[in-house]
Amino acid sequence: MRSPSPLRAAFRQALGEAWAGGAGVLLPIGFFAGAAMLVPFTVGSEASQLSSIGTGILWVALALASLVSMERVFQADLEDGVLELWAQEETPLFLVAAAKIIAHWLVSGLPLVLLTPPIGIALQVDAGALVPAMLAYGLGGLAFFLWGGVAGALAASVARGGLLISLLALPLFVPTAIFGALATIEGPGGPSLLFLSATTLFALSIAPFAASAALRLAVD
Amino acid sequence: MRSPSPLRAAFRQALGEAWAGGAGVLLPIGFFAGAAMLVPFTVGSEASQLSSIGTGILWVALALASLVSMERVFQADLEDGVLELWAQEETPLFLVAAAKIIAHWLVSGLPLVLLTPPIGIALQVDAGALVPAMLAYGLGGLAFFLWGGVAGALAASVARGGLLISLLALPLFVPTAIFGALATIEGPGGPSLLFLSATTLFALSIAPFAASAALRLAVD
Amino acid sequence: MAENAATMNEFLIKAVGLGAIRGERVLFSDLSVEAKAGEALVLRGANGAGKSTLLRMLGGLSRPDAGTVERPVRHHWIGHRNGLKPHETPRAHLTHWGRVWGSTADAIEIASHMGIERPFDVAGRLLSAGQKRRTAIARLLLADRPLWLLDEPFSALDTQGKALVTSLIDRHRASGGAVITALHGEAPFEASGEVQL
Amino acid sequence: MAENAATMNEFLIKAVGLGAIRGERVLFSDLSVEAKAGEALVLRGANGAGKSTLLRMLGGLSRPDAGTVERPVRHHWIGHRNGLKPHETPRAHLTHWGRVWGSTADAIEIASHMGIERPFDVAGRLLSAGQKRRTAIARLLLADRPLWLLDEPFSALDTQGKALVTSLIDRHRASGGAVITALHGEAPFEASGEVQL
Amino acid sequence: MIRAFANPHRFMALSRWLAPACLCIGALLMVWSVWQGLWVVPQDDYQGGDIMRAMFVHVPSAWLAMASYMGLAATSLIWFIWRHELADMAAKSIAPLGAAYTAMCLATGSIWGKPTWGTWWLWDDARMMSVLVMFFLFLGYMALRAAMETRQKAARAGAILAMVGAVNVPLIKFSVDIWSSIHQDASVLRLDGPAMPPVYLTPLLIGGLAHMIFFAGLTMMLMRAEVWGRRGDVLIARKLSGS
Ligand code: HEM
Ligand SMILES: Nc1ncnc2c1ncn2[C@@H]1O[C@H](COP(=O)(O)OP(=O)(O)OP(=O)(O)O)[C@@H](O)[C@H]1O
Ligand SMILES: Nc1ncnc2c1ncn2[C@@H]1O[C@H](COP(=O)(O)OP(=O)(O)OP(=O)(O)O)[C@@H](O)[C@H]1O
Ligand SMILES: [Mg+2]
Ligand SMILES: [Mg+2]
Repeated sequence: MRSPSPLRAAFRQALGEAWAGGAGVLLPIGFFAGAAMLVPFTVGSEASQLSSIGTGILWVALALASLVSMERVFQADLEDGVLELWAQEETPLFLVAAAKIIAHWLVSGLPLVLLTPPIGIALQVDAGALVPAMLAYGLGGLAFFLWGGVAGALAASVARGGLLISLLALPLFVPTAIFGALATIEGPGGPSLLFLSATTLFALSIAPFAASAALRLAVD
Repeated sequence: MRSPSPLRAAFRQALGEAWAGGAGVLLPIGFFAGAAMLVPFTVGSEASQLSSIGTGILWVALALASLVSMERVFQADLEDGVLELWAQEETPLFLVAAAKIIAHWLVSGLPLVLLTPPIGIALQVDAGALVPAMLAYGLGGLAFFLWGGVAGALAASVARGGLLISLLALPLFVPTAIFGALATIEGPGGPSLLFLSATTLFALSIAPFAASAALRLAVD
Repeated sequence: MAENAATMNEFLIKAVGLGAIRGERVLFSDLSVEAKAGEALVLRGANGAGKSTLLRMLGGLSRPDAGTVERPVRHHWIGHRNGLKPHETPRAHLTHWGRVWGSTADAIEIASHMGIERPFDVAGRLLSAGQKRRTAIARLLLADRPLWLLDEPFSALDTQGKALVTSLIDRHRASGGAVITALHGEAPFEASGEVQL
Repeated sequence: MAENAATMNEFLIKAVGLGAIRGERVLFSDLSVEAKAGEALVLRGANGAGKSTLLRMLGGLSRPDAGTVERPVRHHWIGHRNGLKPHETPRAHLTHWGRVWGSTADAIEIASHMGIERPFDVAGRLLSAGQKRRTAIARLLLADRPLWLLDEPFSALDTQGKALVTSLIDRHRASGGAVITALHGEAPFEASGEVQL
Repeated sequence: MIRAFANPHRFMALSRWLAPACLCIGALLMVWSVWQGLWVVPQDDYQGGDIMRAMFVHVPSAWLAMASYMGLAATSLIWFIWRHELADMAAKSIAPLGAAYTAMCLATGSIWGKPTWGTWWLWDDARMMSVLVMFFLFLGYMALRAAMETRQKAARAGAILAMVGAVNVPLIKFSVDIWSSIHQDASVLRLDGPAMPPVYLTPLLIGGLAHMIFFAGLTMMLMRAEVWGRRGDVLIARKLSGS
């Protein structure tokens, strides 16, 4: 890498792409809210029951929305020939992959975190616990996006890999989901938040390399 | 339409495509099972609680898996130029759309229905109720696939319409999800099963036309 | 070769007063196109002039912004995109469209005529650019249809492939068919008319 | 034009003993390719012969099944696929890659040179085939790189576009660059060598 | 009526004075009904005391929300069959207004629900869910239109979605009858006539009328803006037809 400017460009491009895809930032919100919305009336909403499962449901909705967000990102790059261009650059591909994932998380993942309090309230979760929980949802969401990116890169060269992705990503999601759910129950200061941060750090340090290796494979 | 053979061909092609896409039939199963699997982790697995929400969770997982299955079908046809070919045929496009949706449901939707009993048992749902509930899941899943097809066709010409799809499809899913959830609680013979069948019949009679109108639009 | 050989002075396609607006641009307006049996029209124009747009209107894919298209006979379509799916092999492609069109032609024979017998069972996404194009063009041989609408049919083809397609076009015209094709550079067949965009 | 004008007898790319196996077929084996400053190699062969496969190995996209590639200088890549995203306008495309390459060239000037100033703000998915190709080729002008790897650069271009690209190639060679390109038909520039596949 | 509106010139001439008139009359009537509701009408203990005064906003906005969806579906159908450009402009204009009224219905309902039912929101209540779904349909309609490349395509895509989504209107209206909902049954718009004391009924009905008129005025204003926006395109179309 000669200068950070290629990376900044990759990041900007990914931001633009995340905005331009469909009607932009509104849509993951739609998926997230919709998924959270389907639960209560299929499950029944006796308030006591809902409030006890609410934070967990938010975790599931967050995981699935992340999956849906990252699913096509790298496959689209492959189909358009953009990946061929990046793979021939001197900029290390893992940095490009990381920039793309983080840009997508900023555009599609962060709004979901900001949405957890209102949706949590709708699911009758104790409002006081929701704002501190946003840190956990933010950390967890980033990990989901990272692993979702790896799965997306692995499935990129397979025709319609969208569903393969869920098979690959969901197992990777499990540790994050477990610690995340515990962390939201314990509140801030609990040990699970530390474990959650550890899984996210782990994802941050592994996922870009895994994704870039998968992308080299896809482009070959 | 001169003979039903173009339709049979469309159906066969869609069957082949559903199989060939990714690793085929295994994948919606992965998504479905994965989504259902995350719930006990995040929600906690006290048996009494799980069993009371289990059938509802299955409905949510079914809805989301259908969405993910149908999301790319028509967009892929558009990008490959297959849609251009079908749109110029004499075979009415709504029949082709219907054939495609039903083929995808057979390959990706029906296995989900067959999976509801084992996954339901894993979620501690009363085993006796699960087998009769399969009829409801089957009817509901078909409606989900049909509306998912309409949303997918509408979003096909939009860059990365995947997320727009959820915003369009989830409202259409709601009546089916409501009656479906009620029907699984009531068991067979309850009035909700009738309403559920009505929504599915309605979807069957409307969705192909709406999807084909949307496809003509996408190809223009 | 054409299925219902029209009498020589009847048109196979006739478009009157066609117009197209894209963005804020008028691509073309008041354009009329007519093709009779045996004719080969070439659409001419710079990149972005509107040749593909016009062809899509002629094929019924796009609604004209002005004017009408009459097309009393069936037609074949070869667009910029080949219509081959990534997992689909040439065999599957030809078998499929053969079924749709009730074709009795032998897919293997057509493939060997088009020089795609070797990658006949290779998935579309692994084929070379020219092999994909040849597979698309092989559809023309599956069913007799009087009118062919071809958008840069020679693109990605090697020299032998170009000669092959030229001979297909000549044969089709000789048997009473008509061809409308968008082209850059010299037409390797004798055009009976040009439409300049 | 080349950023570090190599002395005339040093190679800009050198591949030795390349081999490619696809499926059960050996596409080519023991193939050696070398290009020096000012040279233009043309890759020849029928559809599916392996030209694109070879180019991808030369560019470092595919691992050779045998042999080695040495490429001491930076290169530009124009593949079958343009690398333009559906929502991306030519302006966004050129600005983006200009940033990546730290280019100081003026995107608007390049666009008008390439004849894409009119659709400069039209999304990629709406562009005509030729306009997409021109946008991809415009990348060559963003940064000086000694080696150009071009896979059928003239495809989809109109006559004027072909002349334009030919002149780009000539200028590039004159300033000490090298070009390796897969082509069908006659090369509109003077090739310094051919590789038959 | 439709024929008169189908002609853009006549529409522009008509709406030039009709739109401001509607806005004025609607606003006046609205002020009157809110004044009645807030200060004149006696308090009702059964419906939760003073909070029941929310009715004079809640019920008209609920009616308008449903009416605007039906309007959206109807104009979409008209556009789909006859391709009257004005019908599409009407649909496009109705959507944001309908979304706003639906949001208002949801908000006032929640505010009313907290003291009376003890909860802001009930997820398995069919009435609330179906109204929420309608809100998402409006959002989806607008997002879909915004995502489309050209106006024609936006119109076609929007019309398809609007017509398909019409399934939900009967669901909203009859949800209280079909399911056991906590929401009260219809007491005004019933087959056997209203079952509500006239003290409440009159201001309520007038309020509904006021919102209706106001809504029509707003829609016409938006449509006028749309017509002006499309004037430029008409010039291009003229150029196209070669004259
Ligand atoms: C967010 C929650 C609520 C929603 C979505 C909602 C929705 C609606 C809708 C759609 C209507 C029109 C029904 C029709 O014309 O048939 C309506 C009417 C009405 N609502 Fe609500 N509502 C909510 C909460 C409440 C609450 C808490 C109350 C009072 C306890 C209430 C009292 C009424 C009354 C009195 C009517 C008039 C019924 C009639 O005369 O037909 N609503 N509501
Ligand atoms: N929404 C839009 N806004 C502006 N311009 C548009 C829009 N949609 C399409 N265009 C323009 O319309 C033209 C379509 O051209 P078309 O694809 O028909 O060209 P063509 O003659 O086939 O060119 P080629 O030889 O490159 O294939 C292009 O110039 C494109 O830029
Ligand atoms: N998995 C595979 N099994 C069998 N054959 C394969 C496989 N993958 C690729 N091929 C073959 O390898 C060849 C790749 O050719 P390549 O794309 O390099 O051709 P090309 O010379 O560029 O042709 P064109 O002129 O058509 O672009 C094709 O013949 C293709 O059918
Ligand atoms: Mg074209
Ligand atoms: Mg090639």
